[in-house]
Amino acid sequence: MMFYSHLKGHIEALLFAYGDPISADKLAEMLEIDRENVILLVEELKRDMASNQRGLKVAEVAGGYQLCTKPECTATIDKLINVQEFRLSMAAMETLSIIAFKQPITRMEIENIRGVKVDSVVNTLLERGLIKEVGRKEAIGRPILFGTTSEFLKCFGLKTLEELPKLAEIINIEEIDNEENI
Amino acid sequence: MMFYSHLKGHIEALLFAYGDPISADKLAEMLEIDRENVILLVEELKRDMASNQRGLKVAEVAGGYQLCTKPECTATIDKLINVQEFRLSMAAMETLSIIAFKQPITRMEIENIRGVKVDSVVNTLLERGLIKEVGRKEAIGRPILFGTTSEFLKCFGLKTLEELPKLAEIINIEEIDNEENI
Amino acid sequence: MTVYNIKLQSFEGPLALLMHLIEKNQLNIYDIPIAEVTEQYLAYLRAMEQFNIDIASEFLVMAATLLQIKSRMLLPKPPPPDDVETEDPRQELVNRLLEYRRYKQAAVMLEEMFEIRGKTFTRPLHDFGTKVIMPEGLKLDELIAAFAVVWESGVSDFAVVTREEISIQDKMQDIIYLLRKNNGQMEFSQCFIRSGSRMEMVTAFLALLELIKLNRINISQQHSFGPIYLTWEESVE
Repeated sequence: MMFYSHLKGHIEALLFAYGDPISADKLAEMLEIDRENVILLVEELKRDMASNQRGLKVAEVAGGYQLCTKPECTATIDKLINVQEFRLSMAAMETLSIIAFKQPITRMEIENIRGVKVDSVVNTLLERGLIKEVGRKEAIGRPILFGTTSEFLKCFGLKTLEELPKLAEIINIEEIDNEENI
Repeated sequence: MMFYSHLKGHIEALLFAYGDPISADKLAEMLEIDRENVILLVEELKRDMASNQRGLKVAEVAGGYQLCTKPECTATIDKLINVQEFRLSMAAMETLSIIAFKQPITRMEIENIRGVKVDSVVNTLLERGLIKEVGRKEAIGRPILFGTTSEFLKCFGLKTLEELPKLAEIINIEEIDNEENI
Repeated sequence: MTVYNIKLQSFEGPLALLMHLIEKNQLNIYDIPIAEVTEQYLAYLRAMEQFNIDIASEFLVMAATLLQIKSRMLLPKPPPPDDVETEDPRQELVNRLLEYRRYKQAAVMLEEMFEIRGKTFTRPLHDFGTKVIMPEGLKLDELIAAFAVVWESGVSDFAVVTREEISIQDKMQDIIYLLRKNNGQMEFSQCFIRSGSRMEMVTAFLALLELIKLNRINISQQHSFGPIYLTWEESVE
């Protein structure tokens, strides 16, 4: 491994220059080494960055690695950058959670769960690029099916969509708790 | 100095998030420490980054500090540039051949020979630098005359345009061929 | 049970309001005291009315549902037939509330993740652009050959050209032939690309319409702007 250690710097430089997440495969291709070695190098890089004398870290989001600042530096950075508050209303967050956990899903199906019209909320989510059309349902009127985007993964710090079922379990556990309470 | 060492990480994060150069004074203000200490911290940061296991460095530009990639990583970063091979379609090759053998020629004249609109093909050839405007025809509307470029010569391994066979020769060869076939 | 302490906060929908009432009164969601909840729910709607707030139809539908459940609960129950469990009139509502609550909880969890992620800064995506590599080592022969092709066809332009070279019938057969060759399915655009002449395109289009009319082919598209596929309807043959 140590043989490749100088490539850590190259990974750091690549992630810095690109900005968006880069997958392990893509890094492997660019560095002309095996994917396994990329993963090991990134692990080393993460360890190096764990020191409190470093302000950056490598996050795993949207199927790739992304360089970002550590949360403990947020307050300092806030002094520098006028952060545009990107807030989602509770209605938008609820709708997004339904889409995330039940995708692909139609507008009507979302409305059945939430008990209200969701047109404007869905449009907001589409505009923000958090959801997208993923197809048409084989049903009368061939309604649009919605799913989440990689922007969604980035915004919520998720590696892949596969992480969602694990989160769903957490919620189900609560339900079981309630039933036991009876 | 060591008392402030954790602020190195904050400087790193600030430079990362901001992108543009930040002056020592501005950093001092944000970190609420003396300018002298900022300068010492940045010196330390630079020393940390000197290792060949790091891909970034702090450059002093435009009266401030800026985070940037190291020159030794440039070749790797260049791989982020999308490389696309330009293939000549049959339509493009035909149009190019007309321009090559009949230059200077107008778009209309090319269309008369090919029997179809050639706008998009001509635009592609212009974009790729295989042809260029070489003047205007003394005719109604003063239409643009096209000719081949030195890029064209390079692609076909020609030294000069003189190496192109004369139009008459080609047509004659063809005609002789045809006659032989009959 | 007082009506007076209902604060007139706005609720996204009837389910949100019901959840609020259940949580506020610490009711068991699996055993909702329906009379009590209905009363509070209606009180809320009345308060909205007093403040001239438009009540969305969904709220009224839910009010009707609650009243219906309430009346069914009041009806004397016939003795349950052996082994058959009578369904609780509240069951469907409870299921809806449970599902709604699940996504409410998911939303809270997502919001936390969103906040944590929001505390980190990233750099904007840098577009490194595209570099086009020009072909090298092209052969002069290819250029001459290409020229010969157009020159020849150009010459023939002045020859007598017969109109209506392709009949619709021919094109229909052509499409069927292509479909068979492609195992019964091909992309819409493929049935045009033979000579590419305008005449051929028009004929091909008419031939297609004819084939669709005869139920010989089926047209399908997976998503908007996606490729259109033609499928051979073997059964009709």
